Amino acid sequence: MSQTAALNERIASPLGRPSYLADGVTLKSWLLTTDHKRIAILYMISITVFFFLGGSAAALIRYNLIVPEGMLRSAETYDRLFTMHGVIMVWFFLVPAVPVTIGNFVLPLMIGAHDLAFPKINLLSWYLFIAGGALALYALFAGGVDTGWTFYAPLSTDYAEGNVVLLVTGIFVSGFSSIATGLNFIVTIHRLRAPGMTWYRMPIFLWSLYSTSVIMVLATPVLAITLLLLAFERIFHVGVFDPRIGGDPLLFQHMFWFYSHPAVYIMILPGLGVVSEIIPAFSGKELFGYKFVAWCSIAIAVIGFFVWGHHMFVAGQSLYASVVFSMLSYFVAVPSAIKVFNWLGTLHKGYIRFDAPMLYALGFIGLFTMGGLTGLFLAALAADVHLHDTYFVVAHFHYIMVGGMVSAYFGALHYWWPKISGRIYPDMIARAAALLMFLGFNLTFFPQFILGYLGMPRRYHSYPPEFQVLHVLSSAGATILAVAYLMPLFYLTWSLFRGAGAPANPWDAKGLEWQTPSPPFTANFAVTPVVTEGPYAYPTPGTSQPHV
Amino acid sequence: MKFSLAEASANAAETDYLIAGFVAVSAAVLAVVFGLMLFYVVRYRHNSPIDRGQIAERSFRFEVSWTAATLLIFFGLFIWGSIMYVRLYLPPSNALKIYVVAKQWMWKAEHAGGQREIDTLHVPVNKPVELVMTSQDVIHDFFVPAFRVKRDVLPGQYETLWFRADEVGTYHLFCSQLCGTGHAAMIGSVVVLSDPDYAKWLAQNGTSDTLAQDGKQLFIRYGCSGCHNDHGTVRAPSLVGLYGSPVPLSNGTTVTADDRYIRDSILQPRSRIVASYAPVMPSFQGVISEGDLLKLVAYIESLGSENPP
Amino acid sequence: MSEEIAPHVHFQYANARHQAETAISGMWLFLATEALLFGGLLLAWVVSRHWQQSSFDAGGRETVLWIGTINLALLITSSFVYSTGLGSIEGGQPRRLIQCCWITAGIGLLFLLLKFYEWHIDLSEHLFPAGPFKLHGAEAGGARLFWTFYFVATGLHAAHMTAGIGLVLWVARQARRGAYSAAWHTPVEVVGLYWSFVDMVWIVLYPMIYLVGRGA
Amino acid sequence: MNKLDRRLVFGWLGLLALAAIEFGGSYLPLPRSLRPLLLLPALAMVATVALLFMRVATGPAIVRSFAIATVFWLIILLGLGTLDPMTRAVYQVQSTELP
Repeated sequence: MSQTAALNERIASPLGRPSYLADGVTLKSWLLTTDHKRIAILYMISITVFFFLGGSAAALIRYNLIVPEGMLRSAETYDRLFTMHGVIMVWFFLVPAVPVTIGNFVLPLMIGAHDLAFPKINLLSWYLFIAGGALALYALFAGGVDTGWTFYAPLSTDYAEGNVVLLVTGIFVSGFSSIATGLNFIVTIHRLRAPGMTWYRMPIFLWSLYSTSVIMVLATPVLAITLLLLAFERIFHVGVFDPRIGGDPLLFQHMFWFYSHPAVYIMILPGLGVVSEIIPAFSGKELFGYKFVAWCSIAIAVIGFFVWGHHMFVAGQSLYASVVFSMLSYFVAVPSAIKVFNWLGTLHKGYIRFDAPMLYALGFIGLFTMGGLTGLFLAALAADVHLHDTYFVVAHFHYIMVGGMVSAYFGALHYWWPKISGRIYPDMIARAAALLMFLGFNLTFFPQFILGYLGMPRRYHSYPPEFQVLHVLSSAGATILAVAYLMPLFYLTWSLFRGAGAPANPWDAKGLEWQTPSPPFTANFAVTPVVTEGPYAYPTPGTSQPHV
Repeated sequence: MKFSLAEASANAAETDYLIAGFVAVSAAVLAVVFGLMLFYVVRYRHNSPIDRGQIAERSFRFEVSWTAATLLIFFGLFIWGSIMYVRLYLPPSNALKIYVVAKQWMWKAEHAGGQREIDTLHVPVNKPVELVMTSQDVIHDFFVPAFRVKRDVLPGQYETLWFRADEVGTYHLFCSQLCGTGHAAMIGSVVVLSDPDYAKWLAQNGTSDTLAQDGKQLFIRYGCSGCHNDHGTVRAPSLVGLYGSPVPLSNGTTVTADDRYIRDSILQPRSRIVASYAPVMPSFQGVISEGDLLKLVAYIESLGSENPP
Repeated sequence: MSEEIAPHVHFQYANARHQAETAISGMWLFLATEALLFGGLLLAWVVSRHWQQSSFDAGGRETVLWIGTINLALLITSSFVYSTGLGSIEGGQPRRLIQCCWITAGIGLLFLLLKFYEWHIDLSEHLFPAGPFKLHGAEAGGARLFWTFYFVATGLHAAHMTAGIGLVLWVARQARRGAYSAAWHTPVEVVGLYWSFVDMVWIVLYPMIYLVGRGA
Repeated sequence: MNKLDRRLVFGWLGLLALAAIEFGGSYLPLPRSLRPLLLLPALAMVATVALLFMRVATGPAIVRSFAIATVFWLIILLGLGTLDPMTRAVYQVQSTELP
């Protein structure tokens, strides 16, 4: 920022304004707030609750799989556990995670706005999320559902007991929450950018939030109508998916995956954006190939809608459609490869520091690449015939979702924690937690690749004895992973009360959000800032040593 | 504890080579990514004094060529995978047909000779076997890891899966599409027998009469013979030599009478009426069970067909 | 940034036109989600009809054509009337806008009444897909598929219709309170977009439900 | 009756005319597989409503991009969505009565 220091001062000067945290302490001021920062905090708390609920279900699953006949005696309980793990993690943690917590908080700050375009709709989004979550939790705990998070017909419509309709309604309601958030972000990024902030001067995180929102807005309605048809068929025992009257069960899979594959891009794109923020900040160097990375986010969002058929290669889909979807699935991998290349380009000749966010980002690059490459295994038709619905698939999407998305979420949490809470977290413990997570993760999920190749099917409560060693390894890894996830909960909460006060720009990073005090005051900026240069205006190496 | 999976079918080896190809290419890409990352992280850590110098501008072309190269390699693997898939998708015409009915949490197999077995499947070695599968309730999936084949079994329609087992032995059979509580219990074994053993097994387990003979009794019991008989073809078309032959329909199109068409016409006759016949045949949906249906279809096939099995 | 902020302009918009366009683009994006919601239903219609063409159309022939056709004409007219209302407020005549709003809401209500009457006819003829069904034999399966699609589609459309009438009446009430003027009438335009969208949905649903099934 | 009202009235009459064409078209003896062509007049009516009543052409550029994106995504949903059923050769067993 080449503005004069005075202007900087005027932009960020709190002028005695209280920080958004201190601006009203009554419960009403929190529950009826339209301040995007407070809504981000509300979301962060609810996301954390759902994360640990889903995580405990995962722990029970891994506990059950220690012995071939299953530690939990009833397969029914196991089915309900992995359905609960799937539903909570997909719709109540991964889809909302970064966009609603970090995105809500940071987007207006990054574009120099006071708030999102429709603040009331933003609050409505949180209430829809809580309503949907409550409904889903009640359905899952008051009997649960044993169809898996995919709800395939005719199992979900005619043969499964358990409160499918209640759970489906919960997801239906939470779908509107993500539509509201997506709509808010798209209109805000289009309409409320600070003067001078052209599209190419926006940080990459906003590009990825924009493309995530495009998917949220355009894919979620199809999920809504699919769940509506499913509920109709389950209530009236007759519907378009019912093979007995000539309906097509594959129609359900088509409509479900039309949402669910773009949904996995909803989950990963914000992570790609976060890493594109953290890597330049801790390499002290401009992001390599900004335009490439920016347009790759949009490309992932658009091409992500063409490829859903690769979930149905062995499901009875026609030969012609399978080949077409398989080919398209290879094109969707190109933008992700370009992003990884550009991150490496950013590290090249940088001034790399190893703070906790950077460790999470470096872990993300490795694990996301492994997840992406194993996805190409599954996109090949003949390999998918063998590997489909085995633990290979489980390992693939956990590498991307847990290895990629969750470490990006934790990286973002640590990167913007000083800005959000105004406190500094204990650095060494945070780095230890990051490393522990990397190790625990690999021990948990790498054995599952081998299990999958050996033919161990998904969603099995009990399994042939020859798979036991790999399952025990995986369960051991899961315990380490659980510890690595609990550590941040403790030291971040500890930092809220005892952490040192955070300066406005603890990481010497570029970007408008680091212009405001930590934590920022409610209106974000005293005077709307004018943007005169790109988002990563670090001094190019060789010209001048960036101040340390 | 074993790390290798038996390669017990013709396409198993090639599937393993394809997967090995992917592992090799992915390992190379990962080596580059992890290698570069570790190298940069150590060499350019923030307090290392080495000179950073100007960033080389050629990397734009390097990036495009690197991405195009990896895409081409993966595209090669995609084409190889697709060719294999087409071969896996279409069963050879001379395959031995075995009917499989999946039911919530068990597999029922019925051989042409009338042998019936639950949760096991005996097949001859070195001969293509085609499984004609349907489900009575939810979607199941017939998965034999050792053969590297799997196919979802859909209710209300036939799905075919074929393989050529080339190693004698017993292999796991899994259901790999979630089908409810007993999903994990719906496993069995595929037993590959040498030709003499297979013949002996067929003899031992053969019931008194073959599938077709069972079908003949059902053909009479359900009253089909009343209309479809050899001498009069006034009320209903003759079924002799029907199987595999083209059938002209009332709406002008012609279809080949394969087992799907026969099963269809029994369950829902009015949807495809043979040319110049009145739609008088009643529907037998809900009257004839899947098992009996297979026997009737086998009987009609046995009434002399274009290409005898 | 002009300190004098026009009325109703939220503290963060540069001027009224900026906020108006933001609200309109926000509604258009919401209509995109609604379009894909009904788009999913369209896919269900195409695929179900593909598998069961003859029996699907057999179900289609049981629909009450005259009510559907009148409803189509009604909705087109209501969309036209509301647009003239919007035109009149732009010309600064709130009184004429209020009249147009009442006419639009009236037509909408008439549409709903006709629709409920049609449902009554259908239910009395056992055309609801579950339970005892009017058609038997070969056509029953596909007909049940058609009527599942019919009740989900018309139910969803009627729900949107009710919401639309509510919004139009709210606009009428606000206009009577003098909230709108030639300078500022964004909510009128936003509700107009929503109303015309609901009309569009019926325009597409009409041939799918009433016309494609009938014929040779 | 200013210029705007006159355009609206023509639009309205046009829509009713298209509806009449569609209604008449349904009596043509089209073969069953071609009957969905009756949706063409409906698409024309949708375009008219969008252009005239919703003023998609005269609004800000962002509105046009959202409208075009909607049409593009509907084409993806319906196009790729019907790719499999249209090319799937297997016979769908039409069972009729619910057991």
